[in-house]
Amino acid sequence: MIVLLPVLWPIAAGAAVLAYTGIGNSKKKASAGSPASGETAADRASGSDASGTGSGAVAGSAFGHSRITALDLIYMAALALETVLVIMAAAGGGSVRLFSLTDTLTLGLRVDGTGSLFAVLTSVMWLLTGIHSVAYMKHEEWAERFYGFYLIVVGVLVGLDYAADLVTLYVFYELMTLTSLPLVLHELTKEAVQAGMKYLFYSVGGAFLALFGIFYLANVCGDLSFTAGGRFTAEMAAGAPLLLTAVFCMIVGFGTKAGMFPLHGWLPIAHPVAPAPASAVLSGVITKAGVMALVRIIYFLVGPDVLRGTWVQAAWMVLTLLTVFMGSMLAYRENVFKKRLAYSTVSQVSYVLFGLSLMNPIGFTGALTHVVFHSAIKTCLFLFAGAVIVVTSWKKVDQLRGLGRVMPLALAAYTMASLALIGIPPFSGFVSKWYLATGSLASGTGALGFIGPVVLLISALLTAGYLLPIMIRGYFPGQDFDGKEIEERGLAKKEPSLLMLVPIVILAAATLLLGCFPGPLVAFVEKIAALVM
Amino acid sequence: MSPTLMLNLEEEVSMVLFGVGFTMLLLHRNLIKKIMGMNIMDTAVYLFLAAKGYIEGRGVPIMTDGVQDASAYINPVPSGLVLTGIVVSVSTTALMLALTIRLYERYHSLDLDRILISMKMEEEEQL
Amino acid sequence: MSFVQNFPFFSIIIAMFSGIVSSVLSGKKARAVSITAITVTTVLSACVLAFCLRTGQSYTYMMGHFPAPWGNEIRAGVLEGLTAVLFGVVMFLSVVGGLHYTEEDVEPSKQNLFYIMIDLMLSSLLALIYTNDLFTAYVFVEINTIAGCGLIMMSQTGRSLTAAIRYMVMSSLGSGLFLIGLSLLYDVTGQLLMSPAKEAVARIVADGSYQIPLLVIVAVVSVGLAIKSGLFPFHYWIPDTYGYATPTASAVLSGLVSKGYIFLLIKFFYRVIGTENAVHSHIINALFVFGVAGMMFGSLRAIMQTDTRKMIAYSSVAQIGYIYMGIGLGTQAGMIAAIFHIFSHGATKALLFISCVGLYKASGDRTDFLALRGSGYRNRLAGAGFLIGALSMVGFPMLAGFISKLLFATSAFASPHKMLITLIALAVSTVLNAIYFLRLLIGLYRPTKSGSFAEMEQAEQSGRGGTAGSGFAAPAANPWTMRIAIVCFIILNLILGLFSQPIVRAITDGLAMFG
Amino acid sequence: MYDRLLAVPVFLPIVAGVALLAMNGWIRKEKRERTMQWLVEALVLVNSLLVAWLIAGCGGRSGSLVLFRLYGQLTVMFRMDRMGSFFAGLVAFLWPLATLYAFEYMEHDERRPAFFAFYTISYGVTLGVALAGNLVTMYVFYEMLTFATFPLVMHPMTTEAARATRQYLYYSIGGAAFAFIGLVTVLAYSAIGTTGFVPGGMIDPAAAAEHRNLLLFVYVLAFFGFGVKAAVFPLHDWLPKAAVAPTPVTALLHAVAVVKSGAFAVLRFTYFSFGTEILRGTWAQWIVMAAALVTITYASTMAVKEVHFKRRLAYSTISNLSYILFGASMMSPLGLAAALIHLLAHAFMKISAFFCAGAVMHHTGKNYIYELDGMGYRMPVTFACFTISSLSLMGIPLFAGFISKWSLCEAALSLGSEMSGGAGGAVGQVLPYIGVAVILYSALMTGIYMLSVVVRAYFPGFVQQVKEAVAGGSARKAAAVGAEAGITAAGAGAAAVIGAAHGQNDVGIKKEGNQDPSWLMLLPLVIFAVAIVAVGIHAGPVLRFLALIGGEAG
Repeated sequence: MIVLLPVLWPIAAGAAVLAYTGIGNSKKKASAGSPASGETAADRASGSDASGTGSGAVAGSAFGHSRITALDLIYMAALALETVLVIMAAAGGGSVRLFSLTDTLTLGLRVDGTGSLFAVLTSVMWLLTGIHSVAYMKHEEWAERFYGFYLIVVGVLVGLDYAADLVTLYVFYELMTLTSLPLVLHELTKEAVQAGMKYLFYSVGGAFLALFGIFYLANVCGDLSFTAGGRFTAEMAAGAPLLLTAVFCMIVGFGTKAGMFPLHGWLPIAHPVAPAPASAVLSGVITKAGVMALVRIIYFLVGPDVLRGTWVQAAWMVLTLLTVFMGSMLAYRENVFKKRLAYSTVSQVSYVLFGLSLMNPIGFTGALTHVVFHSAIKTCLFLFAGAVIVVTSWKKVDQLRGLGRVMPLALAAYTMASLALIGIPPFSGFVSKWYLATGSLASGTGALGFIGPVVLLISALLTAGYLLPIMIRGYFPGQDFDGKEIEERGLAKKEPSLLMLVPIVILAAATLLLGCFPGPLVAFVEKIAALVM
Repeated sequence: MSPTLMLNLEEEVSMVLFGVGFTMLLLHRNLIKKIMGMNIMDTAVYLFLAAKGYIEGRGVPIMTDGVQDASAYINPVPSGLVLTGIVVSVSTTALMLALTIRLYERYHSLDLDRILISMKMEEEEQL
Repeated sequence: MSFVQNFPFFSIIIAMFSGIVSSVLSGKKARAVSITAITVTTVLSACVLAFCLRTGQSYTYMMGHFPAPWGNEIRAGVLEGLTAVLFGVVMFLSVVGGLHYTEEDVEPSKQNLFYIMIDLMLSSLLALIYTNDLFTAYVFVEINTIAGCGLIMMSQTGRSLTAAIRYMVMSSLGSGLFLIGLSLLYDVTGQLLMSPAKEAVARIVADGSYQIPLLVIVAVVSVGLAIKSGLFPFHYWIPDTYGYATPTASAVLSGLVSKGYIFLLIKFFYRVIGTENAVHSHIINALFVFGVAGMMFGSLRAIMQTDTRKMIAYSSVAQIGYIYMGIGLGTQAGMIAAIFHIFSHGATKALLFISCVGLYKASGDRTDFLALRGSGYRNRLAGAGFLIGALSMVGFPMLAGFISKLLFATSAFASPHKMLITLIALAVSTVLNAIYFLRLLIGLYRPTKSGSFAEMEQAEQSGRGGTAGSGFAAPAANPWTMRIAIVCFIILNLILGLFSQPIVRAITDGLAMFG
Repeated sequence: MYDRLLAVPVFLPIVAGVALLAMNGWIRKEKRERTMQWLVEALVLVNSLLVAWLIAGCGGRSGSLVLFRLYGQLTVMFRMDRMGSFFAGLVAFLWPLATLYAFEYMEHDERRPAFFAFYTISYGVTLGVALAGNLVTMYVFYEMLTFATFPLVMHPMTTEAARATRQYLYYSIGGAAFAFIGLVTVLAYSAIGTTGFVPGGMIDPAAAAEHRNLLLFVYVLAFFGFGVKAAVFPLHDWLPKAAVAPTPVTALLHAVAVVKSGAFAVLRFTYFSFGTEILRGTWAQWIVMAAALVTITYASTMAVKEVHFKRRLAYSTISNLSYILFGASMMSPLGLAAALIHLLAHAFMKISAFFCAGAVMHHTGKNYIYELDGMGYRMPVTFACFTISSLSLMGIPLFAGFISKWSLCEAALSLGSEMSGGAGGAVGQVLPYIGVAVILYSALMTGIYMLSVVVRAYFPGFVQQVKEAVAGGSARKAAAVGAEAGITAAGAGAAAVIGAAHGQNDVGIKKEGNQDPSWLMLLPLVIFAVAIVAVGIHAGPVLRFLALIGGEAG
């Protein structure tokens, strides 16, 4: 029964926040509501500048974090409780049957190794980003709506991770798309809504493509609950002519959320448009939901032995490598900072998918470890981007000259995270890339097995190409840089508020810590790999 | 073929006449000619019927000198039919002639097509 | 020889006699005489029908006890009795329905002439139904033609005169062919009475002589009667004649006259040639093809019309096509369907013509669609009459049209190779019927462009009292005679629709004893 | 005892409607419209209760009542078997709510008595189609339905309405004419002499064997004949044009009664008259299935293009109806059960969508999608229900739409595997899978054309729009209310209700912009939304009942 709590609690809390804010707002206004939010709203109404949050942000941050409202505290407490519940559920284990849609279709939750790994990762990332979002949301409108939906999405994600069978997973997958939509189009500008619609229709399209596979599997083997190592025996697979096509449809369908090649168009458009904490969560965690779905189908339903060596595996490897290379190439040439990070997400998540497509224990370990490391790193990078926007409202990469003078500590954290992402040894990225490369070589898929590591290395080089220049230009802006603009706006030595800085630093420290002592995490993942393969 | 052709001379003549009458009635535009065609057609039929009643070597079925035996006369039934037919043709012809007069008074022409055209023009004026 | 067996002869003579007598009477009295004549003949026919049903077989009535080659005969059976009754009812209602408007259209001096024509028409129809002798049939065909021409001419408009002359020309063509057919038959069989002629024909067919003359006889007679009843290729005189005569005349002409000739043709097939020989002679297939073509062509032309009277006339061409298709199927079931359609079309078409007159009067005597818009409200009863008539034509369940459509479809299955054509033709022509009838029906119940709907309403209510708001002078209320006629026609239609079972059984028995 | 009462629910509304027509003038003169409306609602309610009681009473044992003998052995007969009671129950449940909705919608219409008269008559006639015991009765009521509903389409009395009516009549009569051929063939070849409905079909096998191709050709003709009312592809054009009629008409007739009786007639004809043995695996089945699939793709693509709100919903109806026909064309018990569940689900989804469209049109006079910016705030409850019905239409789990899509695809795949043995020839092996692909494609299209309305309602294109939409009220509050009432989390039902309750009493919204219609319109909407979620979450019992019908007739 404990499994149900982490799923229901945030959804209920989110719904309560949304319902409460509706009423709360009018009351708050009556009781001399907090000047800041009232004032910023008025200021915005009068403010005429085009960039919307730009000038408003300057005035807001001046107050620092003295304006934490009661709602913010409840919000952070809810997130903390959620993390605790998830960890307890992971420890407690057990399973629960929610309700039965029809006699054959029943929704249920069950705790297992991969499920708890993803759930804990999600809740921790959610907590840190939540803390950051409290400060960030001071400069946005409709913060309460953001908090509400932010809580609901984490509940849905934990539900997805702990799903006992494919139908429950599909239910939570669809709900995740719908509930994360308000996060994407939070600012209600024209391009935000356009991007939101694109995000919605791509994800729904991918989901329906995957649904074809689900229908087919349901027809072939009736009960869709997950069992380690997959339920399909050789002769069952022989009996179903279209099984491989169905699995491929599911790979491409669920791959949409992970930004895999054919249906990745929405990611670089949707992420930058969302507010920074939302895009951090979108890139860092929600893409992992797509990965989770694929792990469940390949390793817990169809079984790797059935797919190993088939055209599906080969096609999948080609697609992932193509995305890895294309993502980093596009990121390299992108000038808008958040768009660059979005392209980097496209390529990094395909690292994970490439690991999964190898279908051997080493590759599997590399993939799961990269899931953990990438979500930590990418969340840190996006939070840093958020902090930069809040403090200096600079969006373009070439504006970021002399950032070292403005926020040296934050930039240091950024450097550690980007080094980890590139895969420099003491940092965590190196561990997962190591397992991925060795897994690919040992996967026995002939030429593709060798091309894999080559593409990974080229992409690592490109990652350095698009992340490090920001650090270099930040600390060493070069001779002709006069820093006039920083003085005028009094930005020198103005670190982002504490609430923003702490999560960034924690995440940067985590990348270093996991890099040095990956032992326990890798052992945990290898135990799952042994179970599954 | 030729011997029987010579034998039924009356039938052939009446058939030819019927064809003439029929086409006259159908194709001619002048109303009077149509009526004449109709009469030709009817007379052709009556010729045919009369010829059917004739038996070689027998007299007219009028009892003049007290002869009672049926074999002396030709078959009277077709003649009876011809009489009724003539009455019918006369009445139809009378009616069509009356109609033609009425049309002539109104449209001053005997040509059926011209009558139709003038009738349509007359109707447009009324609307 | 019970007394009832004289009734067929009596009814013909009464109708003839009343026609002769009313030539000296004034309009009003002539009308009374004619209406009584119609009622009496219908009652007599009903007695004959009852008698035949009771005895269960038909009987022949030799005029003056003269035997076969010379004498003249009348044959009455269940089918003849039923047809006579229904024709009588339709004629009675048409005359009563159109009473008021006949007075308006025809000059006072010529009123009695109109009723003479009606009586002659009645007697010739009854004769065509009952006669068993071919030459008598020819004589009454001619009387029918002359009476019909008289009825057409009665309204003295330019168009009706030209229609009359064209009608006379075509009819005399038809009767000429019929006459030559009779003479050839007399030549070949030596008989003019139908029953002996049948044995003679059977003997001839048995020993295989005279094949070609027989074929010619059947062809000539069929074409002759087809011309007279307005089958497809010879139908161009129908729109003017049916459309522009007085309401009674057009109802009688379209409803009964063409049906009389078809009934004679059926009698000719059954009683003289014998159905198997007729089918064998492939003339039946020709009739079938012309019938189907007529259905399609009639409906298509009707769609193109903008004048209501012409539209309804063209729809008669289509319905006659239905009947000939039924006969053309060549099976017993096909014949039953054809005969039932004779009755149902007769009743429905007469209803349509009579109720249309009410609509014309409510739209300032104009007959095109635009004028009729909204007339359904201005003249409620006429609108309802037209509604029932149109629905029956389209084959709406519970009405006569549906049953005849059902009979045609079930009969189609009896003749395999014609089945598909019949079914498709039925479906397509129902759609075509729907198109032009319902288009008008919608027009009837739409408010005129000029006034909004509310204004239309007062116009209709105030119409009773003073001048109407919406452009058309509100009509004087429907004459009570017309109201009764429309209501009776609707009831007749419903009877044919709902209680068709006894009628169909009567037709089947009639056909069995018809041969 | 129940048998004798079978005819009452059919003829009570018809008689009442005719009486109402007769009193038309009197009612309008004495301004008695109000009382007349409540009288009509009471009558409809009584009739529905009677139907419910009969369904409960008859239960499995299907009593029958012969009304009168039309011709020969063709009798007008009512019978309450499971399938009949299912459709009758659905119609009886929806009609009172639709009448309630029609009260407010037709408030200031000048010809209300005539409208409600024909509205009630078509209720009786639809029940006639549902309870028909044999093919002739169903055909008779099927044809009378056209004539009962065409005055309703004509109601606005504009030239456009007249043109739409004319087209509606021609298509329906044409369809009925071709269906008539089917009726007659069944009569000619029936094993039991009459056209009574026999689960599993009643054409006698001997005749079927020798006239095989003819029977198949006639089946295809009859399918398109009955299919006209179910808006199959080539003959669908009348439905979007009929959107010109007032909303209660388009909602009830063109989303539920008329089109559903078309689909129901096809199901009855296929499974209870013609029988599936003759048709399974034959070229006729593939033609019919292909027609359904073409309609689904065509209509859902057209719906995306359509800008007029109600015409878009009309196109969506066309594509969803062909889901039912696709289920019917599977000729298997699973196919029939799937078709019936979609019939039920679509009825609820579409009628609530149309009612929302009607509410928007009635209160704000907006007909086109691009005018709907920010409507989510003005009419929170209406758009909450609209969101639920569009999510369900898309096939999002936890809603009824998902269940019906699931069972349809399940049936298609089982047919596919069954046909893989080559029984149905090459086409037979491929078509079911294409079918599943088409259903998913059209689900995506439904997502696009429905959610674009929802997103436009709650997240209008630019910020100013929101301000002006709420006319000065604080943007923050209105948006929060709207958003939370709109796209809701897993507890969709709960949030919607909170939103609804909340939307009502929040003083801030009330005076400025809330144009939610009165409870008369909202009650049906909320009931439908709750029904959709209920069936979505727990469809077990409904599916078991339908599987019974499927198994019996399959």
